[in-house]
Amino acid sequence: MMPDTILEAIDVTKHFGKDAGWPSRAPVVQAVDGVSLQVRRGETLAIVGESGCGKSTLARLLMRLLTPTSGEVLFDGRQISKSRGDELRALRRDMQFIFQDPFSSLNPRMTVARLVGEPLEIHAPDLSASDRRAKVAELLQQVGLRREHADRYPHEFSGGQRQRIGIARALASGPRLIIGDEPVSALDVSVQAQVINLLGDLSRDLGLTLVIIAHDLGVIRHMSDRVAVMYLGRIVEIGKTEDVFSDPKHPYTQALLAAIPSMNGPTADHAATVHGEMPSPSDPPPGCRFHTRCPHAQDLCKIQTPHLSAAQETSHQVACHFADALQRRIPPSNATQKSKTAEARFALYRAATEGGTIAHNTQQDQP
Amino acid sequence: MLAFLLRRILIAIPTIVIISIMVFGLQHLLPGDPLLVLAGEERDPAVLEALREKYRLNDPIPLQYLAWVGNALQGDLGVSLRTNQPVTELMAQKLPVTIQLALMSMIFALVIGIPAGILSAAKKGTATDYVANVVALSGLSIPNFWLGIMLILLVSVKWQLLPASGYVPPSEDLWQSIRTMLMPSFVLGTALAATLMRHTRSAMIGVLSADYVRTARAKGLSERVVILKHALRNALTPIVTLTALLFGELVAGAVLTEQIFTIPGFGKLVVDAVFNRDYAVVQGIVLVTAVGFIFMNLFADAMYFVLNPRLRGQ
Amino acid sequence: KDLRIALQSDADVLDPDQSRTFVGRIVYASLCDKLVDITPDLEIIPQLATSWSTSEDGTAITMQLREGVVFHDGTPFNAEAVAANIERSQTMDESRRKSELASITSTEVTGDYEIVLNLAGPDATLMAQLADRAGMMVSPTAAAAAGVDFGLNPVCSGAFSFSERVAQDKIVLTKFADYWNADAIHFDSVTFLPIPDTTVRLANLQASDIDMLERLNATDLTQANNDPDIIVDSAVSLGYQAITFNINNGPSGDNPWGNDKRLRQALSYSIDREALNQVVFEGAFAPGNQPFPSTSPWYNQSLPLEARDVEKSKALLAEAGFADGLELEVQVPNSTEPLAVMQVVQAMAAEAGIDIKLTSKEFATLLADQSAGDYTASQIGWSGRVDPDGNNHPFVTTNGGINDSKYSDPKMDELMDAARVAGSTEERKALYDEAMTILLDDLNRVFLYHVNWIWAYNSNMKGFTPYPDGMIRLENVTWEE
Amino acid sequence: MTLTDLALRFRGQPADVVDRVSLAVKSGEVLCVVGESGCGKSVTAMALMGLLPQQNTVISSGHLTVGHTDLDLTRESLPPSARGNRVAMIFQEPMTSLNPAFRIGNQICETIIRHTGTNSANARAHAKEMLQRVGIANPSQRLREYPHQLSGGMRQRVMIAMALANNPQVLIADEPTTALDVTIQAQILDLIRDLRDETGMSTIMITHDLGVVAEIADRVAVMYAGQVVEQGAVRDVFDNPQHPYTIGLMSAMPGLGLEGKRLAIIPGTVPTISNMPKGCRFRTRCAFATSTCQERPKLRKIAPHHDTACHFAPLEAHIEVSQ
Amino acid sequence: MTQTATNTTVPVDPVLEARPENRVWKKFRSHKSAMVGGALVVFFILIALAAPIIPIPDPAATDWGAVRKAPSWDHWMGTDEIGRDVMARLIWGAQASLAAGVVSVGIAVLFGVPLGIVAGYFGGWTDAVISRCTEALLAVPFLILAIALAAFLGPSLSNAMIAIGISATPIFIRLARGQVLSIKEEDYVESARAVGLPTPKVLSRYIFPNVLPPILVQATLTIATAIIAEASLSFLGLGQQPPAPSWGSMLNTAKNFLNQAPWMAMWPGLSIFFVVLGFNLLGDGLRDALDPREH
Ligand SMILES: Nc1ncnc2c1ncn2[C@@H]1O[C@H](COP(=O)(O)OP(=O)(O)OP(=O)(O)O)[C@@H](O)[C@H]1O
Ligand SMILES: Nc1ncnc2c1ncn2[C@@H]1O[C@H](COP(=O)(O)OP(=O)(O)OP(=O)(O)O)[C@@H](O)[C@H]1O
Ligand SMILES: [Mg+2]
Ligand SMILES: [Mg+2]
Repeated sequence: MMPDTILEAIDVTKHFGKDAGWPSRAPVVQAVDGVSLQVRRGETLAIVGESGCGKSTLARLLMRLLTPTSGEVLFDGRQISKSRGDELRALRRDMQFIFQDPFSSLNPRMTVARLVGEPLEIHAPDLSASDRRAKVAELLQQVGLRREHADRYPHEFSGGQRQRIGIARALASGPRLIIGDEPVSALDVSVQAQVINLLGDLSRDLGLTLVIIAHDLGVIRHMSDRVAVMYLGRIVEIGKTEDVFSDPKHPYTQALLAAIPSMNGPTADHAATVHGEMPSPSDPPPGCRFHTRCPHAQDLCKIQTPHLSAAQETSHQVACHFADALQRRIPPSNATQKSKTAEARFALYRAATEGGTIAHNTQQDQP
Repeated sequence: MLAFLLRRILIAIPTIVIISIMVFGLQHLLPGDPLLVLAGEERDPAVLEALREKYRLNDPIPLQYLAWVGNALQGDLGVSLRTNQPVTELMAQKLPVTIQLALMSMIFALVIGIPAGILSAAKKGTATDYVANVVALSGLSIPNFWLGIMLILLVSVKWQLLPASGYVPPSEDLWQSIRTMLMPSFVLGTALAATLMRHTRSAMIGVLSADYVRTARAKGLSERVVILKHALRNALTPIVTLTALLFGELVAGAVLTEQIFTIPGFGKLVVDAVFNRDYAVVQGIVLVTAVGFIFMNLFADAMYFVLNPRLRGQ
Repeated sequence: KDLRIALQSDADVLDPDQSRTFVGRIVYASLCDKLVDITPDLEIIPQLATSWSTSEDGTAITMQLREGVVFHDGTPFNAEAVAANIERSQTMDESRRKSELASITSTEVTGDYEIVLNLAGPDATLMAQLADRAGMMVSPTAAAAAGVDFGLNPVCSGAFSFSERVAQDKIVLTKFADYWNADAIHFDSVTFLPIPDTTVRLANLQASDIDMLERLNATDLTQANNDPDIIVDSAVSLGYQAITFNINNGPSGDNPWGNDKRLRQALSYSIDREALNQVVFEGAFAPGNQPFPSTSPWYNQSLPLEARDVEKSKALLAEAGFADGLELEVQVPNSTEPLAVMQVVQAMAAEAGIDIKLTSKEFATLLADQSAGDYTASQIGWSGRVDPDGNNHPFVTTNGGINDSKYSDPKMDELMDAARVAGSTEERKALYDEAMTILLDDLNRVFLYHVNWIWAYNSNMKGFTPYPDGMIRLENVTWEE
Repeated sequence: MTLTDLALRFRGQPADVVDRVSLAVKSGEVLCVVGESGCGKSVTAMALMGLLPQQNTVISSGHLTVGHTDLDLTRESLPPSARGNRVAMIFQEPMTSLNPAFRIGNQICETIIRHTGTNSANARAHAKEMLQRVGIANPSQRLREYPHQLSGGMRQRVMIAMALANNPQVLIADEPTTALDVTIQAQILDLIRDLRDETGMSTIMITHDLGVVAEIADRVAVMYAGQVVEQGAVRDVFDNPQHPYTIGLMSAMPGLGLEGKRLAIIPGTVPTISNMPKGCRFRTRCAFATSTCQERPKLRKIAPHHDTACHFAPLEAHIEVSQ
Repeated sequence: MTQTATNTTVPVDPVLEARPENRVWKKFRSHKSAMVGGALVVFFILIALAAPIIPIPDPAATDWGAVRKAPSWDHWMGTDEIGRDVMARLIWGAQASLAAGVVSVGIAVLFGVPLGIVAGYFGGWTDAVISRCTEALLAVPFLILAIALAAFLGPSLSNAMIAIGISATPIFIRLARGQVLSIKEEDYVESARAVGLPTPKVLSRYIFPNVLPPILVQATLTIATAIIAEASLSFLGLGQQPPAPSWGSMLNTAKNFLNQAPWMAMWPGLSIFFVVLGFNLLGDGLRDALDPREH
């Protein structure tokens, strides 16, 4: 294990519905199937994939909110997949979770002060009530809310503000690692930007490790240091964000990137997008799980499961039998071509929103 | 679906066992010695002893229970202490009555409840909706026994329109049979109609705001088709399920109404049996109605499956 | 014409030997003939027995039986049948008639239509017993075949034969063509319908859904009388309603009310029975202070109903050491009439300083508690027997079967036993008169009133005779449209 | 199709949810409407279709022209005979927009029979053809299936087939791909594009993804809080965004705005309907706002195919920012 | 003209919506029928509470001279079968009837909700046992169960309350269990676990308060049912003991005098009707007001 690894998953598997038993015939859902990955201290790792591919399940396994069917999760080198009691409490202090839906993840009947104060109450029981209040106020300020907000209820806030409350709550216990399950997907672009900035600031200022789940590739590219691509319960590619985006090796990653609508007008290369849809995780295809949609699938893919292998340098791994043999596609250029005018406007806008002094030109004031 | 039903039946078995224990235990906890009532005014001790022996009331209760269960499994629920009639026979006599009453009440309930529910959902927030709701709630709020008495007073005594009570089997005189059942089934039906109306209404309101109803409108279908085809078909599932459950309740739930209209159904039988400490009858009826209720539940679940294409395939 | 009669409740098993309900007896009146019958004045008259004589020592009764009588199944009625019947009543495990016929030691068939009943000793009450269920003759063949289940399909020799029963719904009897007295019967069938609610019963009569009802509510009398299509008839019953005290029945009997008769007398004085009757029954019933109504030949006229005397009541309480009054818990069946009665009594007694607490119980529980001695006082009645013995002996003798008071007085035992064997009516009357003096002093039962049987029927029905036993006898009753 | 000056509010609300919105789409053209959640996109679309609940909607002005039909929306709405016929609509949620109780075939045939009066055999044949056209394999079997047996992408295709069954002149698509994965989204966008090329229908597509706009639109209208703040040919708007809101929206998109670790943001949140600012509704969040903005800016031409509703457009000409 | 605007980090939305309590109240208030229902209930509660201080005759005082007298100036609602003032009895009877409703539902809630929460949250065997028993109880018709229990316990008002309470318990077990099953899947409950909150606190802070609103609604509706049930039991003589009045026992007596004294049945009948209607309307209003979907 590399010394700077804070969280590691070794061959983690989660199958739902195993224990239902006869005569129920609910199929077993292979939500996560043999996933291994390492999260390094201080980095931001993104997990990306289509809906239902097991991202949330993986995140919950890493958090020990779910018990894996098999495999192990190690936090700071300690086995956590079976921990309970005090051990689990300690773990909860070091590792926190941010939920996707800011509307449903806050108890509607608790004030912000209680919501944010709760982790303190558990993890710092010695704190006096007034100290706790002070700490809550501090946390609120940290996420861009005001201390007066402490006495309000979640529904009194907008989506972005609620997500901030969720973040403040996650920060309260002073964790070293935060896992976010689509922390910005439910937010509008303008608000999403606020939260992304906040998460970025926090990870930088507090030295937090972040595991972010998202399906918006733009967001991921912006936020993360490394990215793992999941398909049907397995990781198919993992590597530095830049490497994955500029040189996707797995046909699925390539398809995913090709499918992002381009800001430069209609995508020329429609053929690159895959056809059909992800098979059901309760009945996954044998062999390489992507072979049903893969344009390059060969007979081997239907039989043998490819494993993550180091491709070139260790930091970029891919699970494809033919990753090297594949004709390297020119990765879709995601660099958006922007007009000069637009660039200028953006600069002006950013300057204005970031505290610049604005002078209105009086002569032309009347339109 | 078969697997599902099988599972439900398996789950029902412990429930039925619990019911049988409960029914048996409760019955034996009841104060009052049935034999004192049975022995006649003179309460001859010799008679008491003979009867006690005959009905095995001297055995320990668990033994009595086992004997009862053993016989029950063979379809023998014992004989009424009061009339010596076999309980199964008694119930066979009452069942058609009860079912006729339940059916007629259900018809009242359905004919009133569902259209009213649809109407008030379609006109949500209007005076129609408001009135329908208050009327429905009134139906729920009037005690059945009071309404029954008032109806007898008015319809039978004052206007002499319908017979005040009694029961005529349909095989004997269909028209008279319906006439005698009219008031009691109306009394029972109003409360059910209220329940049905309110469930129909809320199911319809839920369904009317569903995306697929919007789709149906976007297709240019007329409001009538939208409501009666697209919305109602989906609202129907909970309604049918509810109807099955209500029917199950009706079979044994008409206690006071049967009492007042002197309808010889299950409800009357069981209340009289409780008061007369007619053990075998109480046990038999409660067991049978409870099992019936469980099967109505099962039936409701099955209906749910049948009506739900989403589940049907499984 | 099918005669439809509404009963207050459903009859129990239709086997005269097993049956115990009052309404059951009403059904038998049409279904099963008895050896003897009574007149409205309680005289014993022939029915299936045409005549009878008692031996000098009173230990044998010889009966001549009616000839040409057949049971509904065609079995001929004869002395053998009577013997079989008596044996059945005495020996069947489930028989409720054992004690009623206890005095018969054996029977002798002395001819086709003559039978001798041998008795253990003189029994003045026996003939009256034979005028009721104990004297009902069932078909011996049918009884032997059906055993305990005879009641499911009873076969007797009465005016009507059993055709159908739906529990709690109806009992249908059809005219028996071979009935010995068929000419007196004018209905093709009788249907008995249990309709427990009195209001509904009357409503049914008014709506002509039924032709006759028994036990009309006293408070409905005015209404029924005002209806030109309805005729009301009544007869004072043989029974009584009383408050029974626990004198010595288990530990609960050891309380002031059980120990001191003055308290019981005080209660009796505090009650205005006339007012009670007026308030609860609109004056339709008969106030009472003895086990028989004042109209009965057995009534002790020298002990008339005394007027209410609150002062005396208070004085008695004070004498007993309860000048400030005391509490009395009375259990009462949870139905309307007893509750109303007891609430009125409660209000009356309160004026004398007696604080009555009512505990209403379901009848089954009340009875069990009463017989177990788990009570202080209990409001309960007795439907009454033709013979005065039935209203007294079991209640007041030390070993009386239903002496729930556990009242015991040697003198009383002696008087009661003597009255059983006494030869003449006058002799018996004297014994009972004496017993009454003791009874009304000890007051293990405080008598309140006597029910009036009230029948209401369609005015088309003619020739109905009210009997104090509350039965409906259909001989010579006709229907005229 | 042309919509002019649509203004509507819901009963009991103090301000118009849709405030004088005008949209126009020529035949064969794709118009995209973008804007944040709650800005009135769907309400506008529903108003076009005449699908808003009548009891609690007050339309105070608005005029709709579809082909040769003129409608005064304050008094009338699109008649049912035109819905699903000349104007068709598809919705965001393919999972719930099909009636779970009826077979696919039934649901498609229903709209065909409703508007063409043909017999069911013909309708079935036509339905099959439509399914083929939207790229569903094995159409005759699919017709017999229930919605739950289809995947999301497949259902959205069925919705499209249903919408296109009667050759509408205008297709209104309310976020047709938001609920779908990117790979499926790409397939659906392809499909819409192909169908538009084939049939020449006009399309109004509602979305909040600027990527989708760039991918498919000819023209774009940017809405904010019930008002159209900018509208024009897609390249014009993207290359030369005029309204501060458009600029903010674009620069807040990761990878679109200025490079750098921090994204530009639009401060604050959308005002709720109960405290809608007067004049320019964006002024509470606009860094450049002055008292001038209390007056409502008109949508005015900036370039031949480009309108904006900002007093200060073009920004450079009016405003200087110094650090 | 030059104007300066500086923007610090993140401006805050100044607008505050009402607090949930206020909003619930507001929504409730706008619900006309619920207000009518609430008013009815409050009216009857006030009357019941004020019974000792209202100048009415003793409800047990009999008057032989005024038996079953029609409503008059002396007796506004007439007198009953032994000359007691019907109005006085009605007012005192309100205590019994309301108490029967409230207490029995209280019993049902007290037993049902914890059992339901435990069954729903822990699942497994606990759930299986509780659920089977609940089903068994549910399968026995409500009134029959109540009658049997009341007969077992002996007729009295408090026993009737217990009997009704026990009979109504399974409804609450079921409701609470179902509610917990859905609530425990909510993100905020998972968030509590993620934060490391111990199970008892999760139950008391997260599950219980969120189970409560539907329970509250069900409780008001069940109070309505319980009042009728008490009346039914009293009607069968298993409820309030004489001479203390309850509406049900008044009706039980009155049914024998329908022809001669219809007022005896009319007033308690109407009272039951109105108070039950009140609770039903109230429950309905609460349901709407507490329904998070419409927020
Ligand atoms: N508790 C559960 N029981 C049974 N199946 C489950 C459960 N949780 C998740 N699944 C199934 O596991 C699979 C993976 O789910 P998961 O939520 O991890 O996907 P996801 O990648 O997070 O998807 P999304 O992007 O939609 O959030 C899905 O098919 C889902 O239906
Ligand atoms: N029937 C209605 N009654 C009252 N308000 C409504 C109704 N329908 C929509 N609204 C409100 O109107 C506003 C505009 O809603 P609309 O659905 O048009 O937004 P949208 O732009 O489509 O957002 P999204 O991107 O989330 O779909 C919202 O504030 C919404 O709450
Ligand atoms: Mg997820
Ligand atoms: Mg929308």
